[in-house]
Amino acid sequence: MNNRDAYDTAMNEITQLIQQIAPDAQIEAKQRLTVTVRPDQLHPVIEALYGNETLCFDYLISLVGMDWGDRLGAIYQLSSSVDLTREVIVITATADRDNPLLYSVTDLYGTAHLNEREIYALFGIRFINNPDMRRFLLNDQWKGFPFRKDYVHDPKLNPETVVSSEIIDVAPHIVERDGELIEESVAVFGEEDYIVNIGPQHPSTHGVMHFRTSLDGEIVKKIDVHSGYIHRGIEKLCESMTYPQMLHLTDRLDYLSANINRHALCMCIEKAAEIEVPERAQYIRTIMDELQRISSHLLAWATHCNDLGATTAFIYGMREREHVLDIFDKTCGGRLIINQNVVGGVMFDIYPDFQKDVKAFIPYMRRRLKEYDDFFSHNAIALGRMVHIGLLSREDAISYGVTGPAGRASGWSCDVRRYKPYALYDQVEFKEIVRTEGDSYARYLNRLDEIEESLHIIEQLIDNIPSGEVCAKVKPIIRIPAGQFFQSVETGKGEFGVFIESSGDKNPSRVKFRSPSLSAVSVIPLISQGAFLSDLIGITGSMDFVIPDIDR
Amino acid sequence: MEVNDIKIKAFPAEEFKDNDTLQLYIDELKKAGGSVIVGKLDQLIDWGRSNSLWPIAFATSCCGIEFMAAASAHYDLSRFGMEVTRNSPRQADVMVVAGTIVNKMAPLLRRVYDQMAEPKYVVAMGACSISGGPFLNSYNVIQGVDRIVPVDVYIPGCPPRPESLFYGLLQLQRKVKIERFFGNKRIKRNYRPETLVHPETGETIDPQIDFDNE
Amino acid sequence: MLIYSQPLELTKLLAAIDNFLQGNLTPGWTVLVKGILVGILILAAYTLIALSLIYIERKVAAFFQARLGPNRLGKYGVIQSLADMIKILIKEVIQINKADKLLFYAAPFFVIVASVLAFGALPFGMNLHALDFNIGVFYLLAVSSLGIIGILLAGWSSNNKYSMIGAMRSGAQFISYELSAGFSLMTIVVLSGSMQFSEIIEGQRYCWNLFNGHLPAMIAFLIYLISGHAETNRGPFDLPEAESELTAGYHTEYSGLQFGFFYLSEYLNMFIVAAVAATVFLGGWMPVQIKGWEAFNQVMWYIPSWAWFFGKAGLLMFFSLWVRWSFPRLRIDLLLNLEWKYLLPINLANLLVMVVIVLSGFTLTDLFPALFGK
Amino acid sequence: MKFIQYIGGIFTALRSLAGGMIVTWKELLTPKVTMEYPENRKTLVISDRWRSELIMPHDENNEHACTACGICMINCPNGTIQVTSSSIDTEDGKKKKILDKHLWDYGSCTFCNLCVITCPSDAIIFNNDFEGAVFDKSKLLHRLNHEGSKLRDRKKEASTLDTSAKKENKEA
Repeated sequence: MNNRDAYDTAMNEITQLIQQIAPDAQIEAKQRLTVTVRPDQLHPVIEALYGNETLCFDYLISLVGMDWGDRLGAIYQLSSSVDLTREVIVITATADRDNPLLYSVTDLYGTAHLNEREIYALFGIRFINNPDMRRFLLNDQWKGFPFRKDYVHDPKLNPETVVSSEIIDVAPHIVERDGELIEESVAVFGEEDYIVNIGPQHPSTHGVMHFRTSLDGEIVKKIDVHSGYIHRGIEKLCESMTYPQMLHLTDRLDYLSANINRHALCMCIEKAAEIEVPERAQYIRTIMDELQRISSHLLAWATHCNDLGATTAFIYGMREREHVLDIFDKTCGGRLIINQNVVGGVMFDIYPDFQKDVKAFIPYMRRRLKEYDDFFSHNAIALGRMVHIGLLSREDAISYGVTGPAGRASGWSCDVRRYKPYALYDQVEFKEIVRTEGDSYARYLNRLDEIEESLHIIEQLIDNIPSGEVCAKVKPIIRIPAGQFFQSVETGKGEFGVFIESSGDKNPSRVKFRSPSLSAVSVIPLISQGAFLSDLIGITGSMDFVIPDIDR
Repeated sequence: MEVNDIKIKAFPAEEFKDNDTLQLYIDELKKAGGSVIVGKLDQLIDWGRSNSLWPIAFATSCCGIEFMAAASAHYDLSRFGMEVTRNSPRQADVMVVAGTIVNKMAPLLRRVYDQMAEPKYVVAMGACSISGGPFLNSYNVIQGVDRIVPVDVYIPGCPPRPESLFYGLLQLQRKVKIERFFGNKRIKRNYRPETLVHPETGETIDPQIDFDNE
Repeated sequence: MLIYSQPLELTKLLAAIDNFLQGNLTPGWTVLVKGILVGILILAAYTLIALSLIYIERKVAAFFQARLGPNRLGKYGVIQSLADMIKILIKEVIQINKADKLLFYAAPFFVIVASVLAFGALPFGMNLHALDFNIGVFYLLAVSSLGIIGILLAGWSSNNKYSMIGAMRSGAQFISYELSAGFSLMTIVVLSGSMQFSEIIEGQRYCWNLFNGHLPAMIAFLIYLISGHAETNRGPFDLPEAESELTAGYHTEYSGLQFGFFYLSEYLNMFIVAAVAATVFLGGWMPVQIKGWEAFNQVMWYIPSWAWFFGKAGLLMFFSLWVRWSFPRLRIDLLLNLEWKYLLPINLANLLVMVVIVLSGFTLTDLFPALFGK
Repeated sequence: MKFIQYIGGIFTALRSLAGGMIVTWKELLTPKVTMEYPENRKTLVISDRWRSELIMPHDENNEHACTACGICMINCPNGTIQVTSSSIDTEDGKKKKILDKHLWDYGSCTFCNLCVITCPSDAIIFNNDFEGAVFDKSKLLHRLNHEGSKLRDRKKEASTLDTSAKKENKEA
């Protein structure tokens, strides 16, 4: 009870604090503290929350652009880096649809930068004081703002074409000086800069990332991140789908953690529609999640090694991964995208030899982990390529919202399984791997150690799977009550979140996925500044991001 | 030359699917080439070409991972002599389009294709590259890469498993084996050209396209 | 010295051809025809060795990586590289619009000519070499460093940023490691007192230079392997083409046959380095012989000298492949560190030690003339 | 002291490199895990649950279980399935829907399995025939119901789908 009381007092303090700054803010103490403020009060309120001494809200989980028909706005989900269970939602909206302006929070949260640019591209809301207001996911030539409710896609306006559009290295922005808004633009690169395009079709960007990199010899001077080469508008697609139909799209976000993503969406819907998941399904979900995490980390290890030039290590990692995929294949008939979770449970029960196969895999994987250690972890060349490379401090990790193994390598304990346990994570015993070095090597080691922890979790569960139903009885058409729902999980890359705003219909009115990879990418320009070109590749490998998760 | 004359090791010709399209293609080649006699030298060249298809993986999403899985230990693309994945399109023979292609990527896909040296082939791997797949209705997704580049083989699946990819590559080998170096050049394919018209000026972008051919 | 029976040696065949030519042609024509024959032979051997090396590399790499490697063309896939060659021969050569045309076309020739020149000077077996200079080692070092010009030209003329970075890396790398390679060969020149390959090999009849010069020779051997490996631009020193960083490095813009030239010469350079190391340190084509054990020596001579040569070179190449497929790539500063902070100082000291050892008579041949002496 | 570190550094590095080489050496000698498709086509086992191709099992009388209700079509997230039906008058004078064409696009299916689990009469299933690559995109549009097939009579349900029906292939 003590905890609960302390929680309440802290939240009361927060409420008072907000009331001081914005007296007319609407504060609702729902599941989470929700504050609705006027656009001009937004920055002061968030700044106060950020600077609050007893409980500082220094972690911006996600920034959701919204279109409520009459108003355009944004939802800020804030949390505290010391205690992830505390969350505050700040909502703001403007009625001006022709030139919507909001205040930027880039000065407080590094991760806000790309998120705000994304909102500009999709909703057309521009942010005052954001230093670079180019569109993020779409070309600058794109006409219209596709996520607005009144957007009608017209192929004539935005035709499919093979004509390349020029990349314009000029960043417009709006600054507020002495109470006046001034529109300006600055060049991203200097005149004399030697700019190399790393990506979008490049062997080591793990997909279609595009880093415009200015080089000084081999040294990276500045990186300009371009993305959107696989922006499929999944969130927009979701709005026209029923909840069970949406599920298959989550698999295609971070396809390496497909099952875990889907788990998040299922839980979010179950939470909203108050569906109880059978015990057996919970066991299966947790085991499958951990297997998925192992395969994700193995691929991350493999590609990281490959980026450093060790092709053999890549093949080894893929070889072990194949064993996990075999188990998936036999359980759900999919290797990468397995369609296992459905609302209310799982689609397929485990096959008879499931336990045997998993138990055979555990010691095998342990042996291989040892082999990886001999092979790569202590290799003198590999150490030279990873130790003290790509240093990410704890503060930057929090500011940019870098979670997952990468965040924990910077000393930030941010495991969602620990702080906001879901499925069976409150019943199993596992260690949260935290290192404080913050370099590529720490991230590398974190992944290998987490594989070991995942094996440990599976070991505790595999023999105790209870019998019973694998899926609760669910109505054919699922409706969730009106409101906003958020559920986050720990994927192989970090905190993945699903935000649903429902109007009580069978379709959601807005879906937003919090992507851990976006944070990882947004921090790359910071940590690879001054590094060698080869190290840039190594650092991107160590951050382990998946592009379709960023572009959505 | 008939479909059943095309030999693939350890795979009887009649067990392949879609033999009739291949037969149509053979007939078409015959018509274009005139001469039906296939020289030994042509056979040798086709043997070389079909067994040395160096891929460039245009991997944008999930299918790219399955392509990587196909290249690694359990499946091993190298058995077909195809493990030499060239990252430079200039040196590659077949482009495996593995993943969704969106509006922003389309020009780049075309550019990579244009950078490849003849003879070049394109394999569309997975639902996204065949038709847009799960994102068929999205505002930003190209509904099939055959709107941008001519595709030789379609491998359905979401993502297709590595064996499916192998099967697709064997199909491609069969297709390569019927094309002749001396007899006639590859015939131009009919593919939907509206994306190859400049949206503003209305000019044809690729002069290679023969519009009358349709 | 006893004359051993050498049934598989090519000496007699060569002498027969020589006699035939001299008997039927004027001396001038003889030289010309011989020159053409040797040229054809060298080019054929060049292609054959390169193609088989490509196959071996792919197969060995696959085995290191728990895979099978090419196995669908012929038994165990042995004619895989033949298919590759046929394909590359008829592949389109793309004209690059904004490239420096002359240099762009010249670059692959530089690379391939340099490696053919070096290849031609190798002693493949007893009496099986095109040239036996008295400055053979020097000549080899000189011509093999021509290749770098081709790489620099390729990177520069392609008008591609990746190529450019690759070429610049290659330049820095080559110049650095050429020093080490040269010095470690000099160490052996000091030991054997000659720069002529035939003399170096003859001097290793009973004791390889590697053992003759014991510690300093072994260090020199190791350094030569490392720097030779680095000069051929192969992993872990493959920075100029660094697949994961620079897509294909200096030959990004090359297609078809021009790319084939780069591809071939890469493998041939690997062979040349291994062959030089085998000749200089491991006795070249000279069979393993032990002083006084005539029966044993006779058995060893039954194995022809060219088989010894290829065997020794093959062993070293296998080692090179093993290293290549085990390690990650170095970064440019680590690479230069390794050379300037470690290899070069050690090498210089090593050369000095070798001079002292040779002068003061501490080589094995000097210490135990009964066992190893000439 | 510096010098000892310098020399020591060289040896530590060499030892770590040797460790890596030992691992690859061991791998060189271990049997390989590679499965050899297509050489092993006859023996290859693909998991039963693998979803590859949607089929509508027909029994020996050329009858299927599809009532043309269209639930699969409604549930399909991207419009891969198209069911066309027509209504006929049955003997007892009632209107009855019968299946005309059940079209499924292999080329855009995402294999989410929603059609199969929501089908009220279990008329469609996925098989695991993974060899699907074709040269012509239009070949990917499958018609699942055979020519001249009709709805299985509920009363004769006893003769349920046997496994041989599963192997049966669609008609192009």
